[in-house]
Amino acid sequence: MRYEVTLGGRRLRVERDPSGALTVDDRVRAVDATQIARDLWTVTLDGRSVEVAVLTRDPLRLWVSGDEVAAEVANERELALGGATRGTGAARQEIRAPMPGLLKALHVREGDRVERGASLATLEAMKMENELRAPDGGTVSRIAVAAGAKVEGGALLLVLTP
Amino acid sequence: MRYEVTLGGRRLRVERDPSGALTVDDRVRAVDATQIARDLWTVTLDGRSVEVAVLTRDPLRLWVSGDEVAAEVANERELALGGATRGTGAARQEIRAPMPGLLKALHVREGDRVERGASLATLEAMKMENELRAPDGGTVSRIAVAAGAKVEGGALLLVLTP
Amino acid sequence: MKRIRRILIANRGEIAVRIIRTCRELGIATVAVYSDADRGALHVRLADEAYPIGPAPARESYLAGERIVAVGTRTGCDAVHPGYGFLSENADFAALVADAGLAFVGPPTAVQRALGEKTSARRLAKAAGVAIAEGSDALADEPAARAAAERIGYPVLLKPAGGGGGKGMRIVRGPDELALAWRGATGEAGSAFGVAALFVERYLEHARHVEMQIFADTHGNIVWLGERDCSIQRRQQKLVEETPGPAVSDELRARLGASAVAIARAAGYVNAGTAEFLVDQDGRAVFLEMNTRLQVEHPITELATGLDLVALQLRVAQGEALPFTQDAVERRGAAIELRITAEDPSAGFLPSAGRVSLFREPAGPGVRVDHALFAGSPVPTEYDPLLAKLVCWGPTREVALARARRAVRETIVAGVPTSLPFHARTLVEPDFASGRYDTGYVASHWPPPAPLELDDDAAVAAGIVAVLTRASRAPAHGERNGQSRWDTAAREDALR
Amino acid sequence: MKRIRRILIANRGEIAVRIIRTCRELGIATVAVYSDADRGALHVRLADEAYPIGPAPARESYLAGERIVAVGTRTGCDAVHPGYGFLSENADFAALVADAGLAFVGPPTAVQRALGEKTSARRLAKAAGVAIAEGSDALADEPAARAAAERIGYPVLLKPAGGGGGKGMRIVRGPDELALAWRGATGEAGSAFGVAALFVERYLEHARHVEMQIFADTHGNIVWLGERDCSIQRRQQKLVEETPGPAVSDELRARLGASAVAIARAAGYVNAGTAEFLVDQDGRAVFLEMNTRLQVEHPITELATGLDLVALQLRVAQGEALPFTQDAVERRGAAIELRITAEDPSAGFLPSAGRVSLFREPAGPGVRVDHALFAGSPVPTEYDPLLAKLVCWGPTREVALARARRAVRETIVAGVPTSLPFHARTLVEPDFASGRYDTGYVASHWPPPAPLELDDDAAVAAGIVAVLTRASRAPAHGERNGQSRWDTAAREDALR
Repeated sequence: MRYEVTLGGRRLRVERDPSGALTVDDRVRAVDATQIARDLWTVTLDGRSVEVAVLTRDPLRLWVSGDEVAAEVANERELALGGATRGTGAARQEIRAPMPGLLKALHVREGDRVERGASLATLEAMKMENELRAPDGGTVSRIAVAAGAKVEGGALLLVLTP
Repeated sequence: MRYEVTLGGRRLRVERDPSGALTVDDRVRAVDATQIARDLWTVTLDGRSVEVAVLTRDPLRLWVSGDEVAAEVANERELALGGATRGTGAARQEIRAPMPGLLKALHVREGDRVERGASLATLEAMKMENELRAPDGGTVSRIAVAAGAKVEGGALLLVLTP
Repeated sequence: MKRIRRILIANRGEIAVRIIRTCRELGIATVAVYSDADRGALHVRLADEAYPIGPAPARESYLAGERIVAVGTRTGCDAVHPGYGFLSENADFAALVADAGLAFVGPPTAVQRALGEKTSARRLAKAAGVAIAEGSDALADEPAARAAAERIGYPVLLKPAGGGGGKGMRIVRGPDELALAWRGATGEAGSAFGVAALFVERYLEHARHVEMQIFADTHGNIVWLGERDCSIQRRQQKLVEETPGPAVSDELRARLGASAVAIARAAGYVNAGTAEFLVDQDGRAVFLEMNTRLQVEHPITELATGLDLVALQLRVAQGEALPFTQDAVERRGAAIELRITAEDPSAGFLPSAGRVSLFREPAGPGVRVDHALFAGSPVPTEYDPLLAKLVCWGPTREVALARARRAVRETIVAGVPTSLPFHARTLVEPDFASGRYDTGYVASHWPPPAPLELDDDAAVAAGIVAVLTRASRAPAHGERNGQSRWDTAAREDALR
Repeated sequence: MKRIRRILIANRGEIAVRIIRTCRELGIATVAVYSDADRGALHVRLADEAYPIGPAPARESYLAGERIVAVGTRTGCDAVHPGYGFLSENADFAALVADAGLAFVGPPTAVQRALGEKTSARRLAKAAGVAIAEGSDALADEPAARAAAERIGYPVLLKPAGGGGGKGMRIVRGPDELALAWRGATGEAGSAFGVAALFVERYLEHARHVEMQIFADTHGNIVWLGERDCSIQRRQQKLVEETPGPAVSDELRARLGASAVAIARAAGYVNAGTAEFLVDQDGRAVFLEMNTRLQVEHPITELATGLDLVALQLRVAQGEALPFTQDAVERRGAAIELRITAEDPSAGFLPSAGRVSLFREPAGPGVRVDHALFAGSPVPTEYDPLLAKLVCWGPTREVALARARRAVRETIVAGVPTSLPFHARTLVEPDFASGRYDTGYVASHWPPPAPLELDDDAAVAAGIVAVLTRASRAPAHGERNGQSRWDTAAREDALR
């Protein structure tokens, strides 16, 4: 099985053959991964030990060397399809409510073109007004919820396409 | 189902009827027990919250109010049999190796009468010599291992009968 | 006043735990209260007794003053500690407590009223000879705000006259921003404090937020214990605090101390209080407001002075005189507090909610962590996003920062996004590290220009865990090499 | 000497973690080593790099000096920190390190040899004008021991001349006990230190074990940092240490400090060292031995002085002068350390092994925990049973003890029996609480005469959990009311 992992701005090709041998970026590595607790691993690479924690799963964020890094994984099939499902950049972006709250305002309409960082909506939660911003530039292809609605955490609010 | 629980020197009768109602020492109690983690519970009694941890299971030791207490539980059937299996006091006592080690010396022979606290054997483990003492007075009815033997943790060493 | 033997703690989270600790050390029995969202919470389990007070929304539980006082009365408490936030600066609650015959751990109701309304606090400070920021009284409507802003000159800060903690504030940079800001601030102030009144104040662009801790007893003794620089903020919410302030000279410290004591004396103050000041680049200080309660960041003052501020609060509340004079207050070394909040710094500090799946506490020399976390603890949406406070002490600022860096590196909070990545990056950022910062710091320095650089082995290890995590199978504890994970992942991927 | 940039830590457990912390604060890269039993250990994960050195038995891993030095050389380390125990007082290891061109964080090999052999250390102290306990030189055989014991008068202490940490010692109360003690002590000394030599020393029945921390640099500066009373011991193993010593006057402290410095000066000492004394009821002190390494209980001295002793060790090891003089050493307040060991106080402190299933750390004001524990961490049989050190500071002994009591109450270590119940009871025992204790304390006060009294609600709650735990079903996280547990228990019980 072959995977491509994007970590922050960096890409790794991870390959594991049926014998269990592991190749990273075409180099065979002696790897020993031990799970310490539910979201905590220690990975030994050629004798050197590195600790990795899984901070969140969706989106996938990892903790390594005392800091956080966003990760994306694509398998062979997804790579063949151009990485659409676990997109590597120019994919469709679903904007979801990060937590339950009240959608106070929508600042865009369907068809609007927005820049990366543009404010899309205001969600009131935890007694604060929170601006939801565009993670990347795109066109608002769909608005799923009306302003004034109460939304659950994870609810789809709108969709951006490149 | 009816249980008798011995906690240190204290006894409680705990009864639960099929409806789920709980009676302790003939008094109905409003109980809400929530498991916080694998060995940690919080029990609410008539609105008051008490934390209980399970320190070890065999023998059963609990942590409550910041200290440790030994517990024994007997169910209806065991009570009817005189509490033999999860003995409440004057039962047969199996002396087992608390950890792997070398049985350096046995200080008693079969048939010896010993007082509570008497030294029965010396187990060398963790680089220390550890005296195994009689948890209660009794007669050495069986010796299962010879001095000089390597023993596993939990291995039966000898048996005391009242 | 009589000795406190049993106390009700009208709060939750890390501050309730903090107060329980000192009470236990003093032999005072503790009664906790909890909402339905907090049934398994740490403060519930550490208190001697704990009773439910209502559903998750604060208005029906931690803000339900009458219910809380009823628990205190029913369980034979002789005092109430309000912590910070919630009802801690609510004079009506303090009156309710006093009417029930319980001691309120905080200033008298009249003092709360005089200082809690900010325009009144400003007048009081001015009368005591303390400089205040140019500003207005409470404003009737938007046109009045517009007139006041024109008089003072933009940018101005639109602030709620009631409440505290930075909620509902708006920076207004010009006339065209006023209408939107007025509507937003009115709404937030109303929903957060039940009081919608606003006023405007001159906004200083490059100022530091420096506050001074004071303590007053019922015998007329007032002392100051040192300052805290709280300039590292976003949306007027503090993220980092330190003492001594990197830009505070001995002269300025003494001046702030004297000003804070003057205001406290003029107000007839009793118990712990914090006077907040803005200090400009030339060291000129103007008084902003008085927080009439324990401050979130009080532990850095405790580490520097060796005092237990909660113990002092309880002594003062039972009528004892302060056990030391101003001359005996010794400050040693430097201390820094990092607020670990359930907010996502990579998404504009958006609050997050969920469940903490893993919490590894840092420890060792000079490290203190005040928290109410455990693996499995829920992060409810209803309350403040503060999860834990990482507080580090060192004989010098350099050592305190070095300890904070290594402590942050040891800390893991998984399950919800937290402010930890902000702290990891900020602690090594040159302007912060050298103490050159003001309240504009976060806006000008976050997000950082360059992404995190992973070394090769770290990247490979993270990549492998990323692939293993992709498998949906429940994790097995202690599993080696993730053998079955690889197989599961391969199987699942083959099926897609 | 050159600056240390990368260091190998030749130890495991809490002390390896402790050393990693300071190194990280100083910007020194850390290389850990681990046995097969410690693959997932905390020191392995916190270090910058970690390499395996062999199977679980210490002789094949943490005592395998050549393997350890080989890792240090291969990974480009410029120094080795030995921690305590294992190879920390092994002069051959120190020589091996030096021969490989690495700095050894500790005294020079010659000093280790002179002070490591206890009869030689006694001669050195006597020559420096310090009183020593009446005793013998190294003994050839049992008859020689018998003759020495007769000369000194029973009771005597039979002690290994090599090694430390109280292992292999025997109290001999009369001639009939000598033969058994000789055999036992010879065996233990041989297996623990590889050196079977013994000597005898007068045994003082009602004495306190008081030790003095000293520090010496390569420039001839030597300071003392204060004493620690370590009288709470069982089998010559310390359980509790505190500073200041409850029975140590300013005069005695200065005297112990001067004696310790005199011995260090006579020995040409460099780096951290601890001189151990016995102090009788009249304040007479006799020197016992010098520990030429960091002490387990060093954190209480750190809390009292504000110093980081590991940082000082590293500075001295790279040739720096001590950054302060004796006059500048300030001690503030009181500190106490409780050793949480995997030993069962209800079974004569029998060591336990297994896996820690739950660890709840205490926290808050004045509390520091040095440990290498996590939920799931194995407790191997191969090593010292020390799991964690709970260290509390307060402005007075009363406050430090109050904090220790509440911190113990917060702490949960489940999975293996630990010494925590001993600490919980001892901290409230009147003789301990008032500071009236000596090395006979544990023997005369443990087990306590009365069993633990549970209040009614605590007993009922414990009883309910006892029944629920009886059910063998794997526990479900977050399950409410244990509903399915009751059902499982009932079903299983019906089947028995």
